[in-house]
Formats: sequence, structure tokens, C-alpha cells
Amino acid sequence: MIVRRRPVFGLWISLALAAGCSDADLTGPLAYEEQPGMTREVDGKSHLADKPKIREKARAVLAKLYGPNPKEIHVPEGAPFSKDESGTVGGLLANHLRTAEGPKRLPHAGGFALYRRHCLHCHGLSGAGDGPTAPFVFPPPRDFRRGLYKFTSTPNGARPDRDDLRRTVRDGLHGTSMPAFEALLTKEEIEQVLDYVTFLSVRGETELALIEEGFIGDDEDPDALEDDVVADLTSAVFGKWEDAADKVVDPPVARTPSSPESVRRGRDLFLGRTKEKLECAGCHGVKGRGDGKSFVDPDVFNRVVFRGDPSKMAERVAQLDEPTQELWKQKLDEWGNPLRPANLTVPVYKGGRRPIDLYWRIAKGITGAQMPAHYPGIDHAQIWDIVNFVLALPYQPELLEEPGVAAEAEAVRR
Amino acid sequence: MTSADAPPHPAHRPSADAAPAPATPGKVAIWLFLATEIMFFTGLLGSYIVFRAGSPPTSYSNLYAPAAQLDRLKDARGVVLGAVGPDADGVAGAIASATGKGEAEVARILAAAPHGVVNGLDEKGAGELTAALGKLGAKAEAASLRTSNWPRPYDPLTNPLSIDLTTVNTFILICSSATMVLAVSAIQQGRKGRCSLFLLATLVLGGTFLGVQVFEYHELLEGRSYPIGISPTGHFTPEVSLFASCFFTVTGFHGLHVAAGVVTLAIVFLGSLLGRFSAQDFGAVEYAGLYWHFVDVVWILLFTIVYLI
Amino acid sequence: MSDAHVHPRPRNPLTRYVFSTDHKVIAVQFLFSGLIFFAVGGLLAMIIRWQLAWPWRPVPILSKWLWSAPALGGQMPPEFYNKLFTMHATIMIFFVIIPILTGAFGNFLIPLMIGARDMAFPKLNMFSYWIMWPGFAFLLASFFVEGGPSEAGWTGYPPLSTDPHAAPGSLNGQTYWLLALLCAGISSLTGSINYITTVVMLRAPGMKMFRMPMTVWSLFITALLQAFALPVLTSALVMQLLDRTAGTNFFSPVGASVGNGPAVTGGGAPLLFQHLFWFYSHPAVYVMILPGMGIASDVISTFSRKPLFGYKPMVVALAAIAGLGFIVWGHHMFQSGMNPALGATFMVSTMMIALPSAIKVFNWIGTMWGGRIQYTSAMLNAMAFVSMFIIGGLSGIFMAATPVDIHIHDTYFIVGHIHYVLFGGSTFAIFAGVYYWFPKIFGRTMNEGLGKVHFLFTFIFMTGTFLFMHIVGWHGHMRRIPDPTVYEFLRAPGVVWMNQFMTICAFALGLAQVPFVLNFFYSLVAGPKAEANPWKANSLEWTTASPPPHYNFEDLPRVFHAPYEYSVPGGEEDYLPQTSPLPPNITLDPVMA
Amino acid sequence: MRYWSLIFALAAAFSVGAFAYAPFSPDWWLPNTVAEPGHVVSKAGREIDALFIIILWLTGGVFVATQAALVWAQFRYADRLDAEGKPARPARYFHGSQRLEVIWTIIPAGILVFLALYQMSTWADVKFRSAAPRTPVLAELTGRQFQWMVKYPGPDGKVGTADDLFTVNDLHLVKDETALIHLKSSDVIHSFFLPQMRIKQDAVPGMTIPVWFDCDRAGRYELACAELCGWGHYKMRGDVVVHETRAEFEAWQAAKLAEQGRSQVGEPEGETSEGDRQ
Repeated sequence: MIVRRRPVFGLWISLALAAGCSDADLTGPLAYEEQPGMTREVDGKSHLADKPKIREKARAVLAKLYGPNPKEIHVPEGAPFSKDESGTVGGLLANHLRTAEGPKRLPHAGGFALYRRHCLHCHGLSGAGDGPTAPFVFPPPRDFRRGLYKFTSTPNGARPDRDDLRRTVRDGLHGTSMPAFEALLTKEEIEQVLDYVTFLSVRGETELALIEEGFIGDDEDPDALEDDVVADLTSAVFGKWEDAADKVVDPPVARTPSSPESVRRGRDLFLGRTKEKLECAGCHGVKGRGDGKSFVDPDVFNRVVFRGDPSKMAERVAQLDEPTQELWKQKLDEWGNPLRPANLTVPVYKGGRRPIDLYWRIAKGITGAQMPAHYPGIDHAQIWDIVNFVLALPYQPELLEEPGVAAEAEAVRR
Repeated sequence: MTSADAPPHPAHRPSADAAPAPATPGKVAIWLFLATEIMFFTGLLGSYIVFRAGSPPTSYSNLYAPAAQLDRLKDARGVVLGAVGPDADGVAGAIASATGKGEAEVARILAAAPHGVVNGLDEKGAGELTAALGKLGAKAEAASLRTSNWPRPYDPLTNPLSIDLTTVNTFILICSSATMVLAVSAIQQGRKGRCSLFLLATLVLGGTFLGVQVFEYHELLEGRSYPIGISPTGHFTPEVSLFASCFFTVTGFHGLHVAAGVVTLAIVFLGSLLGRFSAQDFGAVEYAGLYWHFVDVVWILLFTIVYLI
Repeated sequence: MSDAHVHPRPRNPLTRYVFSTDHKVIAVQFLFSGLIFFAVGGLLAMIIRWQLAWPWRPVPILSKWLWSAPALGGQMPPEFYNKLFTMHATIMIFFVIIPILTGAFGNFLIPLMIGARDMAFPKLNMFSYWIMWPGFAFLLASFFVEGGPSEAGWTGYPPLSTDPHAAPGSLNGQTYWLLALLCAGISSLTGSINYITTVVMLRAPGMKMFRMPMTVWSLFITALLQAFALPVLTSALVMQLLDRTAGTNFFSPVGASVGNGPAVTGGGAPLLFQHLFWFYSHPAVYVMILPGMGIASDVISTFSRKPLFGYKPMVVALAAIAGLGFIVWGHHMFQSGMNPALGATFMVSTMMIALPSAIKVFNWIGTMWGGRIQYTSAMLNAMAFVSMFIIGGLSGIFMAATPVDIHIHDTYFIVGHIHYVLFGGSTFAIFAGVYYWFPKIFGRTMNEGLGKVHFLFTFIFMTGTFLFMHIVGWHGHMRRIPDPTVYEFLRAPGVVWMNQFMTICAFALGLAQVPFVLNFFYSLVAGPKAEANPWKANSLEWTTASPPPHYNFEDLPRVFHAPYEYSVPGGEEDYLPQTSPLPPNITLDPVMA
Repeated sequence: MRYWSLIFALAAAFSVGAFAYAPFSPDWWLPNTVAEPGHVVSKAGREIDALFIIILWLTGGVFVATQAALVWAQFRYADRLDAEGKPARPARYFHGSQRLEVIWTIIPAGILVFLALYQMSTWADVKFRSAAPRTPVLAELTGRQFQWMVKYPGPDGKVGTADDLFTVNDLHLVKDETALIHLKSSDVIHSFFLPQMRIKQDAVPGMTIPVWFDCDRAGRYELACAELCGWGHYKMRGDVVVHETRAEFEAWQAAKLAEQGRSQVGEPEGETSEGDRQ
């Protein structure tokens, strides 16, 4: 019996050791995934497929700037991360929660640890949106590495303001698979996650910039990707993030209070009845149901995206008839994922339901998606009319169902 | 069940020519098997009854298949193409321009006439298309989106099932049960020829039943085209409604059982031709008969519940 | 014709060991495949426990090849956790406990204990084993399909299980899972028809129903349960399969829009699946415990050297459990949205099912009372069965009480309960049965010392593993969550401590099976040769050689009494085989024995 | 040999000890407010706890009695050999006792029937639709993979109108007022579980199920999903905030509505009361 007890006791100790070691949760094969342009040819984009020397340099630069692997995080100078309590920039990335008693290593604290715990299975270790769950959710998780985010308060194509990311993490994106984290993380923890997401973004953007820079360089050039070149690249990347806060679009004209008249004006704008000839109905449909004619028919879309194996979506697309396939290819977002226009008859708004969220969507569009910026095309008051209309539509379906409205819209569009 | 004095084990049967035991292991087993089958059909038919008693009214829509997003289509109208008329190309063109549907889909609608459904229209569009088609000499009628619950018997607008045909088929199956009884009683009296004859009759009747059911399935699945009160696609396939799901599952599994029965009967019939059975040894005939009666009884229940109610 | 069935054992190794129609060989086949799957299921349980104790930490060794996606960095994906417990439960229930209890023990013991030469339908018997293999194959194959194996839990509730976008495992894995269960179901159905027929028709001369050992009674009643309940599950599985493959709409609810996809409009009722599922799966719980009760009864009577206390009441209690088992399925659905009034009636029937279980426990203690208890490995395991079944049974009362169930439903309390019944109950009974009948099955004796070491550690760590599940459960710990620390009330130090303690005990419990494995295989090859009746037991299997000859008995035995006549006054030995008549001075109580 | 019984005794004692210790540690007992470990916050919770404790005592008594009998039988009736290697004592030969069988059938039956009937009224109060309070609906709660969507009626008091207040994973109610919630699911089956209030109800797609409960201590509680709903099942955590007064609740609601109606960046962000955790 005594002989038997020893292995059990030993097991206990070894389990406790394996589990209790402070860095035990950081074991495993941790390596950043490289963007495709690093090693192979990408259609119409820069790549380093035939420049092995520059590729090695780019890799070395990245490792130096951001750390060789996710376990070891470097903070490049001037990076747009927030400061922790001690004033260290990037201190939230992998810090260990500071409590009243002093710094404390908690297994699930720090941006990286929190990201691993809450985000990784969709967004992936490198932030490439390629976690193991990613193929099974629609819309697919965001690839952070281009610095582009759909629902922002900044102009189309600009980097997001930190508030935008914070809102997304805190409240989730209703209508997608991005859950709300407000009840799962503390405010401090959300900040840490935001820093880590920013880190993955700027790292990815730097990588892209290096690829682009290397693409135009000569592989034999010993001075390629020199320090000062790299410094220029990074400061450009960081600059975009630094600028974001200044670019936040604040409606210069206060919201028109929602009134039947305003809603009706918004409807007329939506249907393209005004002289501006907006084409909202072309995508969102004359009934606002997201079934406009410029887009793939929702039934076809659902069949391709939601029926069957997600990894075989390309095959299902290939089975569509020629014009539909052509349309399908046109209606992809920046990341190559299929898009569907919002169904405005249900009160589900991915980018938020506040009037200002809708204002941003209409005025400056959705980055990476096909929703264009409308601002200079129509004025602020008109945007507010459309906002009022969109907010009212789910509860007043008759707005688009009055006899003749749809047909008229159709006629105007033609 | 058995007493100590009359051991039931085959190895202990006194002799081969003694009267057969009242129950053989085979008979016990076949009864048990039938009991499990009864529970299986109870599961299927019970589900049908539960659905029928308390199913949601949206279980079936006339213009769209169940997977369509009906909330998106609240006011949708459709046009039912009754007859294509002389100008098929013109009709196809009109439908294509009114709805933007692809060539293949339009061809499918035309083929489904007199119950071709053009969906995805609003009231005005439906009216215009109806008028346009009328001008082209086609027969067309506007229809509005409705959800309906369960088909009623003898209502060709909601019920695709032919009760008359199935009544005949039911009669055939009952007859086959009768001939099966005669076959068993013949072999019990040792009349081997008569037994073979009745087995053949049962086999033929069972095969006929199966044939009629295959014909019925063919009609439902592709042979005919049905009004939109039955199916939005013109065909009665398992996915068009809860009723269709239940119908195909229940009758399909019954049909499989009949098919298995027919194969069994064929084997027994061959055995009978070869003279395998006698007044003392007719277990296989009896078991096949029990199974066959069970299939018959299930059908009568099923016919009542699925077709008649 | 009288000895037509007594032909020699087949010479061809293929028909002798593989496609054998001999019930004893088939029993061994069931036993081995069951034990192998026991190891697989146990390994899955270890990984589950690791994740619960130390969430998201890479599992030593295993994480490298179980989930190797570089994007993961060694961390278990949450859907993998769901797959783990789904597969753990499916394997343990449908491929370990049911096959070992009914397949292995049922096959081996029924003919031998009732004095028959083989099952009524040997070929059907062979079929019922080999139809398991497609089931195994489907289950193993599901690990390699796109989306991985099923992850909807062993209950497979729709729409999580029917909509391919609800979970990766519902993509293809669920279809494989359904096919695996259908195969296992066919195996159980054919097996149960065979058992019932054998028991009804092939008893030896003098073997009246009320002279059958409890083990045979329990297997008989189990077979009846399966024969009448399993077809209903089969119909539910078939409907779910059609929902997934043929586009039918039985269980997809109206208005559900899964994974941001289109809403379902024409649809059925998800709750109907639950009703059909539990109509089988509640009786299935009794399928998993009744044979254990039978085995424990026989082992306890033998090693107490004393007649079974209240043989007939024990049989009646078995039948009552089985009968009531058909009308209590709704207690799994108290919180499911089913009409609460229905819940109230199910509560009463569920409470009543505790009664026959209590009677059985009292009778077992009564059997030991006044006996001469011999502490063999088999007896220790049987006593552990009684001891643990008391906990498993009593904790069931909490769940039967609908208001209390509101709180503990879907928590670890349930998990603790079912493991006390299935590990504390069924598994100890399986161990008892293996130790008890090993000499008869293989003709060699197991090592008692190793057997006792195995028992000691299994018993200790079993308590350590499952006891605290009740406590974390009533503290509110939900089941099927890979990371309890998301919740503040589950971050309490006590809960964390208990989770880690349970995990350590679970690993130790796994290690504690090493002596069993060593003992089993060593004894199989080199154990001392067993005599015909090593335990001096009464029932018929001990009257023939160990291992029994191909057709079991030289001459069919004649039976004079029930197998529990131990320590008959005036007898030379303290046991009296069923083949020997009772001394003339003994009259039996007609109600009890 | 007979000392094997000690193992069984130890296991039983360990179980009894763990269950007896449990009430004295808030981590081990039924979940409650941390500040007041002994206090159960909802009326239904108190009834359910009382029933739980009754069953715990009853089963505990039965457990101790049966385990004691088992261990005693194991200890007392272990086989012992005399000097000659013969059994020191023969086993008693008897087949049972009708009287005992009747006693131990009737007494547990009585207890079980009592238990079943005793539970009925609480069950009816907590779940029967006829017992639902006739108060306005506090919110419509919809389970979705993987969060709880909450929809409060706006100023017009009706759910499903343009002025509804939408929150995610954030359920607010007022102390001592019975909260009536309409439970729905938009995709798969979820389960609404409030451990501290002892409430659990599955949310089934296609059904609207009323759930009601109250809470007599203001504070922050947790809402969990108790039915497997997919890979993110474990993270379907929601906050339940119980406000001290209705005014406080209304202030929170007004602030939230204001935020929901925000149309300028520059507006001062009204720090929502209790908006931050930790």
C-alpha cells in the first residue's frame, strides 16, 4: 500500500507544479502567423516571394520591434498604446494586474492573457481572424492586421478611435457573433484587451508596410529596410492611430427631432425620390429588407453561406450561374468575405443603435464594406432625416408599404 | 410458462414427431420484435399526432419553402401560372423581367405549370405580371402569401394525397393479410400446394401495394404539380411542410417494412416450393404471417390517422 | 435430435474467436471492447477535469496532438471541451456500461445461470455484437470530419444539434453521432429480444422463474426495458437524422435564426425531441443500474454465506423500478418549458421510484446481517456498490423535488448524482462481476491482493472525485462549462479548491485502474487455474467446468430451488447448489424465497 | 478482514463531514450575497432553500442510518475462523421477514408522498402560469448565442415599440418588487439561471415563457446560462442589478435611454450608475 501511495503523491506534486507555475499558461507552440505577402505571390498586391534576403530582414525587424513571439512582447518607440499606472507605455499588454497590495501575477490578467482567454478562438493568436471557431461563424471574425475596422466614428478607411473599439468590445456587435464583454471583463480588463488588439493591428500594419517597402526594393541592396526607413514606416503606422482621435466625426448640426415629417423626408431620401437620387433601395431593398437588386438574392446568399460545410463555400459559389457569380465577386468586403445589406425592418444594428451610430454609418459609410459615405452628397439635416426614418421603420412598416411607394421607387431608380 | 416436467430446450424435445410446443422461441422472439416495432411506430405516429394537435400555424406557407425568411416577405404576392399558352419564350421573358429570376429558375416555373409559382412580387408587380401574361395568352392568377396549417381530406387545394387510390391500396393489403391467413392454415393442415399458392397470392398483393405506393410517391415527388395550397414548389417533397415531413417519414418507414415483408415472403415462398414446410414444421410461414399482419395493422392505423383525419 | 446442439467447438479460429456464435465468446468480445472504450472515455474525462481545474492551461502532452492549430497556442478551444464531454458521455453510456452490463454479463451469464446450452438465437447474438462495430466506426470517424465530433451533449437537443451553424460539431459530427447511436440501439434491441426469449424459453428443467438468480432477473427486466423504450429513441434519432439530411422540419422551431442565418419559418417543436429522448433515456438509466443490482445481490449473498434477504420482494422491486421508469421521463424536463402542471405529476411518480430502490438497499443490508462475510475483491466492490448507490439514490430525491430542482437542475449536482449511480453503482458492479466471474469466464483466478489494492484506491478516489460535485453543484456550478471562473460566485476560493481537488482525485482514480489492468492481463495469461466452483456458490454456472465447455453443460442440470440456499442447517457444506435438492426438513417461506 | 468496514465508515464519515461543513462556508453552501452569508435574497429562494434543507436532513438521516447499519453488518458479521481454521460462527439461515419488508416499504413511501405533496405549493407559486404576477412586464429577455438581449419597455410601458430600451447582458430591477420577465430565445435552447434567486427556466425558441422573481437586497448579482447552447455557453454571463428604490431604477433607465438617444460626440457622458464593475 505504501508503495502504491508514492506515485499518487508524486502525481499530486507534479500536477500542482505543472498547473501552479506562473508561466504555465504560456506554454505551447506560440508563433505569429505571417501575412501571405511575406512568402508568396499575392494577386495585385506587394509580396516578397522572390526576395528572400529582404524577407529575412523584415522578419528580423518585426521580431525586434514587437517581439519574436507572442510570449515576448516588445513595445516599439512611439507606439500608440496607453500607459499603465506606472506610466509605462504598453504596460497593459502583458502586465500582471496591479492590486492594492502591489503587482500580482494572475493567470488571466494582462492584455495578452485576456486575449488568449476570450478572443483567440475566433480571432486567432495573430489577430488574423483565423481562430478554430472562425470558419463556423458568420460574419467571419475581423482580421486585425490591416488596422481596418468596420464600425468606427472616424472617416471611411481611417483607423478607429479607441472609443470605437471599446464600444465594440463592451457592447458587442448585435447581428454578428461578436458578443458583449461588459459583463465578462472589468473596465480595466477591457482597456488591456484594447491595447492588445491595437498591438496586433500595428504589428500587422508594420508587417504590410515592410512588405510593401521591400517589394519595391532590390533584394541585393544591403541598405534595404534600414533603421531609418523602418522608423519612417512605423511612425506612419503609429501616426494613423494617433490621429484617429482627432478625426472623430461629430455631427455639426444637431439631430432633427424625430417627427412624422422628418421620417417621411427620410423615407423619400431612402427611396431616391429626391433630387439627390440616393440608391439606398438598390441594396437595402424597396422594403428595406436587405434584398435589393444590386445584391445577391438573399435566398441564394443564405443557401451559399448557411447551407452546408463552411469550408466548401467556394464550391457552392462555383455552382451559381454566371451573372450571379459575377455579382457575388463584386459584393465582397475588403477581407474577401461575402456581404449582405442590413435588413432595416428589424431593430438590429451591427454598428450600434444610437442615432449618432446611424449618422456615422450614413455620413461616412462602413470601412471595408460597400456602404459608401453619403456626407457631401446630402447635407447633415438630410442624414438626420434618414436616421429618423431608419429608427422608425421597424415599428412603422407601413412607411414602405403604402400603395405605389415601392413601384415608384423602382421607376425612379430605372 | 414452462413446467419442470416439460423442458422447453430443443435438445430436450422428446422427439421430432410429437405435437409442436405451444410457443417456440421463434414465436416469442417474433412477438417481441413486433412489440419493439409497435413502439417505434408509436414514436413516429405519436409525434405526428402531437404536431397535428399543437403545431404552429406557420408550419406551412404557400409561396415559399419553410427555410425562407417570412418576416422579410410579409406582404409577398405570387402569380400562379396555370398554362403557358402559345408563346413560351414571351412568358419566360415576362417572368424574368418582372422578377429578375435566372433562366433556370424561370424554366422550372414554366415546367411546373399548371401550378408554376412565381414568387417574390408585391401586389402591384403581381397584378402587372398577371396582366402581361394574360396578354401573351398564358393563364395566370395572382395569389397572396398565406400560411396554412394541416391539409383536410378530400380537399385538393390543401391535400395532395389521393384517398381513393389509397383506399384501394389498403383493401389490397387487407386482402393480402387474408391470403396469408389461408396460407398458414393450409400448411397447418399439411396442404403444401395450397400453401404455396396463397403465399404467392400474398406476395403478389404485397408487391402490388408496394408498387402503388411507389407510384404514389412518384406522383407526389415529381410526377404531378400541385397547387400552392399544398406546396410552394409544385412538388410534394419532405421539406415543403411539417405535414410532408411526417407523411414521408411515417409512410416511408412503413413502406420499408412492407418491402422487408415482401422479401421475407419471397424467401418463404421459395422454401414452400421446395417443400421445406410441413404440418409439423411451419415456423417460418407463421412468423412471416405474424409480421405481415403487423404491417397490415400498422397501415390501417396509419391510413386512418394520416389520410383520413 | 436430442443432442443435436451439442457439437464440438469450431476449429477455425475465425469462427471460434471472431465470428463466433458461442455466447461465451461474444460475452468476452463485449467485455474487451467495452473495457477498451472505458479507457478512451476515461481519458476524455481527465482532459475535461484538467480544463475545469486549470482553465485554458495547455494539457500536458495531450494538447500538442489533440488540438494543434497554430492559432491556438496550445489552449483548448471551448468547442473542443463540448466535444469532450459529449463524447465522454456517449462512449461511457452507449459503448461501455450498456455493452459490458448487458452485452458481456448478459451474454455470459443468462444461458449459464438458467442452464441453457446457448442463447435462443446464436446468430442473432453474433449480429448484436458486430453491429456495434459500425457504431464504433462512426463514432471514431466523427473525430476526423469537418467540424469535428458532435458537441450538442449526449442529449443532442435540437436546434443546437440540428442546425449546422449552431456549433461546429453539428456540421457533420452530429450525423455520425446519430448513426453511431442507431447502431448501438440495434445491437441492444436484438440483444434484448434474444435475452428475453432465452429466459422465457430455454430454462433448464426445474428452473422456474422464481428460481432464477437475481442477475438473470435483472438482465431479463433490463431487456424488457430496452425492448419497449429503445424503439422510441430510435424514432427520435431517425427524425433528427431526417431533419439533418432530408430537409424535414420535425424539430426546427419557428422563428429561430441560428448563427445570424435565415430564420426558420415552417417548423416543429424542439421540446418533442426531449420527450422522445427521455422516454428512452430515463429507462436507460435503469438499464445501466439494474444489472448492477442483480450482480450485487448474487455476490453479496454468496459472500455472506447466507440466503438473499427477501428474494421475491427484491424481484418485485426490480420490476417496480422498471415499470415506474416508464412514467418518470418528465423529471428531466422540469425547467424545459414543459407545462409546469405536468411537472407536478412527474414529481410524484419520480418520488415513488425511490421506494423500490430503498427496499433493495435494506434487503442487501438484511442479507449481510447475520452472515459470515468474506472480504473478497468481488464482495468489497459489491459492498461499495451498495454504499455508493445509497448516495446516488438519496441525491436523486433532491432532483425529484421540483422546487429544489429549479436550483440544481443543469448543475454539477446532477453530474455528481449520475456519477454516483454510474461510477459508484454500475462500475463497481462491473468490477464486482469481473472479479466474481473471471475464474468462470477465463478459467483462471485473479490476484486477490492486487484486486484489493485496486478496490481501495478506486473507492477512495471515487469519493474524492465525485462527492464535491454535489457541493459545487448546489453552490450553483453549471455543468458543461469549460471555464467556471467567468462567474464571480464560482471564483470563490472554496469552489476553485474543490475543482482542483476533484481533478487531482480524478487523475488518481485513473491511475488506480493500473493494478486492475495488470491484474486482469496477468491473470488472463498466468493466473492460477480455477476450479469449477472457487467461491462455493450455488447457481448453475458453478456446476460446470471453468471455463465452461463449448455447450456449457455435459447434461442439462435439473434445478430444485433458488440459488440462495447458503448455510442450510444440517448441511455438510455451507452451500447447496441448485442441482441438489433441499433437505426434507426445510420448508421455504412462500412470500420471501 | 473486518477492518475493511472502516474504509466504508470513513467514506461515509467524510461525506457527512463535507456536507456538515458546507453550511458554515459561503463558498460551499447555496450561493448567497457575500455581505450577508446567511441571507437568501428572494422569497422563492427562501422557500426552495427550506425545502432543500428539509430534504438534506431527511436524506442525511437515512444516509447515516443505512450507512451505520451497513458498516455495523460489515464489522459484526465478518467471517472469523477459530483455532482449527473452521468458521467461528455459522451464518444465520433465514430468507427475510415479511414484517420488516412491510415496514420499510410503508415508512419511506409515506415520507416520499409527504415530500412530494409538501413541494407542490412552492412549485406552483414559482412556475404555474396562473400564479404569474399581474404586474407590467419588466423586460423581454432573449437568449442568443452567446448573450442575453434585454428589451425594457420605454416610457410608454410597452415592449416592442420604438422607445424600447435595449441592453445586453444587463438586467436591472427594483428591490422588493416582483419582476416579471418574458423569456425568449432567438436561436437554440438557453436557460435563464439566477443562482442567488434560485430561478431557472429554459428559453426555448418559438416560445415565450413568463418568469418572475423578487429580490430583497440591492446589489449586483449574476445571470448565467444553464443549458448547453454551443461553444460560448460558458460565457453567457449577465449582470443583474437590483436597485434600492424605483427612483434609482428610473434614473438608471433614463440615463441609459439618454445614452441610447445620443446624437453628438461632445455631449457629456452621463456616468451610468453602477455602470462599472469591480
